[in-house]
Amino acid sequence: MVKTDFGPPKYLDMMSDLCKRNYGKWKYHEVLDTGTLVHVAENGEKLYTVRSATPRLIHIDTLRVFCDLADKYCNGFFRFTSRHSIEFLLEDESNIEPLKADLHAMGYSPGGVGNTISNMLHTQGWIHCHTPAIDASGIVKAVMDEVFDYYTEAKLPARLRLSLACCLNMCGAVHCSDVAIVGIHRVPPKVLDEKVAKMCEIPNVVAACPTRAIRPEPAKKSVVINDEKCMYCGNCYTMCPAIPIFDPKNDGAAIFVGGKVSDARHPAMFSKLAVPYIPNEPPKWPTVVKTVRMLIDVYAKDAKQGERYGEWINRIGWERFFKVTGLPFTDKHIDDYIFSVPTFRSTATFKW
Amino acid sequence: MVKTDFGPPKYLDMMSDLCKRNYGKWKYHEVLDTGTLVHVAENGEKLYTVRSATPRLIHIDTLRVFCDLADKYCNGFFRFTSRHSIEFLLEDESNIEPLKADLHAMGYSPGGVGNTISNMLHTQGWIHCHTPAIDASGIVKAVMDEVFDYYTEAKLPARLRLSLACCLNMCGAVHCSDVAIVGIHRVPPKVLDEKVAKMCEIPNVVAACPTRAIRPEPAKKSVVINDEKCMYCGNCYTMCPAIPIFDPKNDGAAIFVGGKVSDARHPAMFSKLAVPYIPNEPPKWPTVVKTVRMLIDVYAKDAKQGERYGEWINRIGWERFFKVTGLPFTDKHIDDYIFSVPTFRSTATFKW
Amino acid sequence: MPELRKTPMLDQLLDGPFPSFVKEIKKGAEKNEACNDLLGQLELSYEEKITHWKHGGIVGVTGYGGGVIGRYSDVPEQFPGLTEFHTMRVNQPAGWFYKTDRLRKLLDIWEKRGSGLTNFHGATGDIILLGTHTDELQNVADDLAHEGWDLGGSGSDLRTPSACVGPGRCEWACIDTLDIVDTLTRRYQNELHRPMWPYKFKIKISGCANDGVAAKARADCSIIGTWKDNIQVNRTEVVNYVNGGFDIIGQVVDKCPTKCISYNPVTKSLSIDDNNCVRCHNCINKMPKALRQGKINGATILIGGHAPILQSAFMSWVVVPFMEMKPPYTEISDLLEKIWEWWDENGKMRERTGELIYRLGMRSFLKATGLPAVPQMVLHPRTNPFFFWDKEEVNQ
Amino acid sequence: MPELRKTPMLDQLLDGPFPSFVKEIKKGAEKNEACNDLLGQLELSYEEKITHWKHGGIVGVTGYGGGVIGRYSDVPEQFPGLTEFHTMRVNQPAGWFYKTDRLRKLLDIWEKRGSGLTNFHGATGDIILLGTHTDELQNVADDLAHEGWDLGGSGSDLRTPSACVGPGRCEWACIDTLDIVDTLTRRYQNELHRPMWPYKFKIKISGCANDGVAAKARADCSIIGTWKDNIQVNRTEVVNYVNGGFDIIGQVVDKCPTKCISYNPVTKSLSIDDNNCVRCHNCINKMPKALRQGKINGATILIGGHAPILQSAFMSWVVVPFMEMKPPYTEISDLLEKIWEWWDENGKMRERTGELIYRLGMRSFLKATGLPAVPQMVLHPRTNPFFFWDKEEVNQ
Ligand code: SRM
Ligand code: SRM
Ligand code: SRM
Ligand code: SRM
Ligand code: SF4
Ligand code: SF4
Ligand code: SF4
Ligand code: SF4
Ligand code: SF4
Ligand code: SF4
Ligand code: SF4
Ligand code: SF4
Repeated sequence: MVKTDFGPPKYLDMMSDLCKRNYGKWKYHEVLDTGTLVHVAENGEKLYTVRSATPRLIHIDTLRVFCDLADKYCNGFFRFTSRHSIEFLLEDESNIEPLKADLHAMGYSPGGVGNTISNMLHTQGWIHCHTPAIDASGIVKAVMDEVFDYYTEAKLPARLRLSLACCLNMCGAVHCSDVAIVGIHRVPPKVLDEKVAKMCEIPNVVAACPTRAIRPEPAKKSVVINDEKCMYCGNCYTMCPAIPIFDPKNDGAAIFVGGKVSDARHPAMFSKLAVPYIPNEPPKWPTVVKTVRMLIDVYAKDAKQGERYGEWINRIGWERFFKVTGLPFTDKHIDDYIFSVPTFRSTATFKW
Repeated sequence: MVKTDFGPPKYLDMMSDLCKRNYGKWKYHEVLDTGTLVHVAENGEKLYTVRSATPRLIHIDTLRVFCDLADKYCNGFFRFTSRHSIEFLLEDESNIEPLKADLHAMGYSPGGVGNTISNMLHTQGWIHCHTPAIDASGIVKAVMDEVFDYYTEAKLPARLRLSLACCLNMCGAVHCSDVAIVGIHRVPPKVLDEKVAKMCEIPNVVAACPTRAIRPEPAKKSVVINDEKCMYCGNCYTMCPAIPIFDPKNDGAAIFVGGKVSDARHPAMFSKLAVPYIPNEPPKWPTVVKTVRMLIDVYAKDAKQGERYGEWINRIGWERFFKVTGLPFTDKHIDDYIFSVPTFRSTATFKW
Repeated sequence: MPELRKTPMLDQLLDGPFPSFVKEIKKGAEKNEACNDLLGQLELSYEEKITHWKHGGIVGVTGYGGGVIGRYSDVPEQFPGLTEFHTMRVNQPAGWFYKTDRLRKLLDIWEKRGSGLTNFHGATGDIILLGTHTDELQNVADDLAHEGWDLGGSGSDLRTPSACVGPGRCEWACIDTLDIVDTLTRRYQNELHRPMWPYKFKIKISGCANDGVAAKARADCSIIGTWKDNIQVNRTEVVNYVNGGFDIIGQVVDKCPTKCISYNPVTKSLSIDDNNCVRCHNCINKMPKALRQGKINGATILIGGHAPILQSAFMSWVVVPFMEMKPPYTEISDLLEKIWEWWDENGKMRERTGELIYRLGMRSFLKATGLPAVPQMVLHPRTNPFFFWDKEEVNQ
Repeated sequence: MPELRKTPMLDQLLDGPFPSFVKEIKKGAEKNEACNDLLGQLELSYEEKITHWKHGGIVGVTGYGGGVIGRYSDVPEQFPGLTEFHTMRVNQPAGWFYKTDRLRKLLDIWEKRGSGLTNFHGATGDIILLGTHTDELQNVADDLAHEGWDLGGSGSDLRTPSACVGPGRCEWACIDTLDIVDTLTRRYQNELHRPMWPYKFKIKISGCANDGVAAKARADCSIIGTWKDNIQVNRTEVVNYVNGGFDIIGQVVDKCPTKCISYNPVTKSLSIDDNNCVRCHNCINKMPKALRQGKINGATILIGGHAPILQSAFMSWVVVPFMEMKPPYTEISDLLEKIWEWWDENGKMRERTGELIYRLGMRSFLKATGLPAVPQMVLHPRTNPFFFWDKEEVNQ
């Protein structure tokens, strides 16, 4: 019998002696450049970190190369970050440049530290999920190629967190990102009556719909969807594979902006809808890419030092945001879900 | 046949020549004292206003005395305000003091102008309504007697709007007042089955309940209330007199604070729950009165010049509000109705 | 006339600096039996801590569906004068201006045909005539009509619109609140007097963002005066304020919500970045002689306000950021009529306009009214991804 | 080994400065048929703009209810290597720290038994092993177990908890994020590996208000480090910052949300009114050498976060303003267990903890957990008057 329930490897077994020695005894850090940090411990010891974004979808051979580099420069220790960057942990300052050179040689550029765009959070997309409205990795690659200068150079007013989720399930913290791309559907799912009868629990399907758009159709042992009430969340499809919601002609991406999770200065905020829809344009999604670039450029130019994306918009106002970005404001931008009313402007104060 | 639908008297017929002449041509005003304003027109003409709170419930003989005073000092013109104060409109400055003396003699003190408590908005209560949980006029009288100094003396940081509604229907703008008293019930209504069967439309009664606490009881041609789900709004009683909700042992007043309707500085705000319940204590409601006095005194002492009640709390934080007032914070204060979630503190930032 | 009722509890509310409503009822009780009974019933309510009024049966006046609130005592044996004690709502003159001779006529009628008790005014704005018999209702209405006083609203109709004093006595009225309220009231007499909607509808008009009639909080349609151009600064008066010891930094500069005012203490000059001003009115409030609103005036139209029943209180929200308000006020009328039509068609019983918008979405409201979506309508765009697409918007 | 699939569209994503995922799949395709088919199917998705994955049937590993996501191609005829292409979730070490020798073992197993493709890491935090056959699942799990790697969560269970790097490499960790996540993960192996709840439950732990693991946004239970006493100011370092040209007014004083920092430019000294500090962490972020957190450390516990399905995204909200976080972390465990019990009893299928609280009210949650109501739980008290009273609270 194989053992079960023994848990993950102990983190201390994965840490260098220097890290263990100074565990919980770090004193301060300094940003050396957009790819390098140094942490100084109470006892004066220093730990250098070289960070690089990764595509997250990594082949084991690439991971082995990372291991080789860690063996060469870091006594065999490295880590990943909460945003899927890799961090090499060096004790010897003189190893920094050689490591960076090796990384560059394999196509990885250090970056993402300080007031930059760090690695772009994302999800499975067409690589592995059954519910996406857009791909994940392809859009991320196209976007990151375009905004790469913001990843390597510290020319933003504050850090900017980009992310992508390929459907409304929003795997990842996409709903609280500075700029987020979300896959959306735009037409109600199709009910395949015969398959529903065979594969699905009608009561569960009916209960799954948040807008009560689904009612049972007992005659067919299936369900009927009231198209007027459906807002294409795909939740019925999650419950019942016989109600596919895909539509290549209509699926695409929405863009949300202004979220954050840190409480620094302003408490964490949700991202808000900026662009309701951009069609899928594989392989390089030029419209999404252009829009994201524009959204970042405008912010980089207009925000004050230290202002995150949402803090900038709070200061100038959403009226102005739509003006300076040139994006159209539509009925889609006005909330009509459960918590809508508190988002309405119950004051005669606003900018023209 | 009597004429109908001819509308109210024309306002211009109710205005003095001076007012008509300067209609829309006022230049500025000055507050002369807490009971007196002067408005200066473009052409230099001046209109003096002497304001006094009224109990609003007024006998025609009192109104006739007002008419006499207006004839004596104002060429027969006066007005009421949106808060049921009376305003005498004088052209001759030398009439101000004699008018004030006459008002004092009849028990009316000028006040309510500038940074004071103006007249207290209120409703019918036990005088004329069929749904009140508390009286209106009696509490208003007791409260205004207690805080009268704030009405005649300008010793508040900003204006303070007091109001009262005798049930959750909240006739008046009670839900956006600096300090508001609201009549509440605390036990579910009783269903008088026989009367329901006779007097009420069951579907309407069922539909009236916002929390779906009511279901039909076809056997009795009546309804049943799920006590767990009832939050005592009284809406079913409004629809059906056979479901009385009164309970002298449990009815009483809640106090809300921090609302405003002007957009000056901070947009209009709803009032928020400060005290969930104080029992009815006629004739002078000492606990309500003491609590309101305390709420005002604390604000008067702690707020900065120019800060309305809600602006003061926004600055110090609700954590501090409950500390400085000594009021207990309870589960009642935490919203659990439709728009609750956005009122929860989704940030680790707060004061101890 | 029998003796005055004994009211030991109420009598405790006779003294004190604030004018006493008990004194007012007693004035009435001396000559009117119903008032005397009201004293008695109120004293009973004070003893028992409960109301003694019953649900009203429907009573009214010929040709009118609203304007009267039926009211019956539940202890008529004890207080026969209150067996029937209905309220009549009388439409006030715009801005609550009165000329004594006109008002005296109304008082005389009420002396003759009612309790003599009134509310000046009701919370909606009407003159409230408090308490008369069913068989006097028509007489009161007829007598009032004779003197030029018409009834207000009640039931599922347009309620008596009201407005702040505006140009009648305020330098800050960006719109002619009194003319607007008067015009709309006259235009919608049928809607006011004959209930025909899912529920009540209220209109309130304030001349500026100070919102002196609390329109945003308690009207389905709130009309708030504002301006489009720049605040007018009188430099001399600024200097006068400062020299007079006014705390211009603390009360004006620091309080500006968009921080768009700057003040130079050396030159004692104040300047406003009007482009970022949201017209909150604070700076003008604080320095009325030095600052004046712009000259291109109009109104912001907000929709949806009402008290907490059923879905929580709503404050009205922006649907038209700027509307010119010139007689004959066609644009606002067009909008109101479109709203009423849509609400009438889609509203459930006792569903206020704001609640219908909540249920069907602004999208549906905008389509019905033909208004364009603009960012001024929201504090921020939606945070959820659950938005709808029309059939015409998607690829078939 | 057949030729590499032709992928003209995907090939356009090979160049450019950002590392290419296509290159990674191609690496795999050279030695693994499934990877080659993945290239092909992805190219097909790019052509047709649609996914080609089907809903998973339930697959798994003996003794475990979660940890595997079943996945099947809907065009297996074209891409036989993808007929079954399941994902395995492997529990990462706390803080995502790796020693190369341990990691290489895992990579070798995945080379032998899977596609060789991975995610380092999944959005929840697991190591994701991307794609293997049904009949390899048990083998992978066994081999992993042999090398000390256990599975993560999936389905209606506790998901793999995660934490920021914390004391491992950050001076701002107010709590031992790594020890906490490790302890809780080991303690709740049964909850992690055997789905038994109404829906998923996530725990995320950040050492300070910067929330480096985005806990508030994406965990049902978010644990955020904080302190109770005063920020420690190093006066010399303050002077160094200022002398170095740091904009202390613009970046620190003006940005303090409660305006509780003051700076004296003459003495170059900074002082903090800690009584009004809300511990947002900005000033410390900006001057890490000069300012340090207080010394009385613990955590704020927030509950309810999740993504938009079904009722909109929730961010977790405060339920315990301050909890000491000392091993063995009994207090947080007690709380978690009470929450799970209540949720398990009351939650509907696919109802997250936050949604249940929304439906039943904080009142009900507080009663179940025994936590006291405190003002720190809300941004402001309720605005509506619709609150409930327990039977015991009212007069019978
Ligand atoms: C390594 C990592 C923690 C981990 O466990 O993996 C980390 C590490 C550090 N963070 Fe972070 N943060 C990390 C994710 C985050 C996240 C989560 C996220 O991005 O999804 C946040 C919240 C972001 C948000 O609000 O949306 C986060 C918000 C911050 C902040 C607050 C930023 C702000 O002003 O809003 C700081 C403080 C600062 O930079 O001034 C900070 C500061 C830091 C410091 C300086 C802390 C320290 O003293 O070591 C570290 C280096 C920062 C840098 O990159 O310049 N870290 N940090 C994460 C790196 C992710 C990456 O690959 O880029
Ligand atoms: C007479 C009246 C209008 C009417 O049509 O009847 C009126 C008249 C004036 N108001 Fe008002 N307001 C009147 C109700 C209101 C209301 C509505 C209410 O109280 O229900 C508000 C909104 C209150 C709120 O926000 O809750 C209101 C908010 C203001 C403000 C903004 C106050 C603030 O800073 O929030 C000002 C400006 C100021 O005082 O600085 C103002 C200023 C003024 C000025 C100075 C306007 C002027 O230049 O004539 C008038 C004298 C004010 C005074 O009393 O000091 N008036 N004013 C109302 C008097 C009611 C009463 O009996 O007290
Ligand atoms: C008389 C008056 C109170 C007063 O003492 O001034 C009043 C009295 C009543 N109101 Fe009101 N409302 C009065 C102004 C208001 C206001 C304020 C306003 O209009 O500016 C509101 C809040 C704004 C709003 O409309 O939402 C108001 C919100 C309500 C509501 C709750 C509506 C809601 O959507 O939440 C009800 C309940 C109902 O309609 O069934 C209500 C119902 C009632 C009824 C008819 C009771 C009922 O359930 O049938 C009361 C009759 C009392 C009586 O016997 O005279 N009354 N009511 C006010 C009308 C006087 C007038 O015409 O001038
Ligand atoms: C693999 C992963 C995305 C990734 O590429 O990293 C993922 C993939 C899926 N998620 Fe997720 N979620 C993943 C992290 C998240 C996160 C982020 C987190 O955990 O920090 C969220 C947001 C936080 C939250 O839990 O709310 C998330 C919110 C969802 C939801 C919506 C839940 C909600 O309450 O709104 C669903 C829908 C559902 O459960 O039916 C979902 C469902 C799914 C399913 C199982 C699709 C489904 O409907 O059955 C996806 C399987 C894809 C596949 O074939 O591999 N996934 N999912 C992440 C797990 C990797 C890991 O274990 O490390
Ligand atoms: S966001 Fe949606 S499509 Fe993308 S991985 Fe998550 S569940 Fe799948
Ligand atoms: S997609 Fe969502 S809204 Fe539409 S029917 Fe399915 S569950 Fe309901
Ligand atoms: S608040 Fe309630 S009890 Fe008071 S008058 Fe209005 S409806 Fe009647
Ligand atoms: S009082 Fe309100 S909540 Fe209670 S049963 Fe009646 S309508 Fe429903
Ligand atoms: S709302 Fe404005 S215009 Fe009307 S009275 Fe008040 S200050 Fe004057
Ligand atoms: S009106 Fe308000 S926003 Fe405009 S300048 Fe004055 S204070 Fe600032
Ligand atoms: S959340 Fe705080 S403690 Fe954790 S890594 Fe980020 S800055 Fe450090
Ligand atoms: S932690 Fe935040 S609130 Fe506290 S002093 Fe620093 S900036 Fe101000």
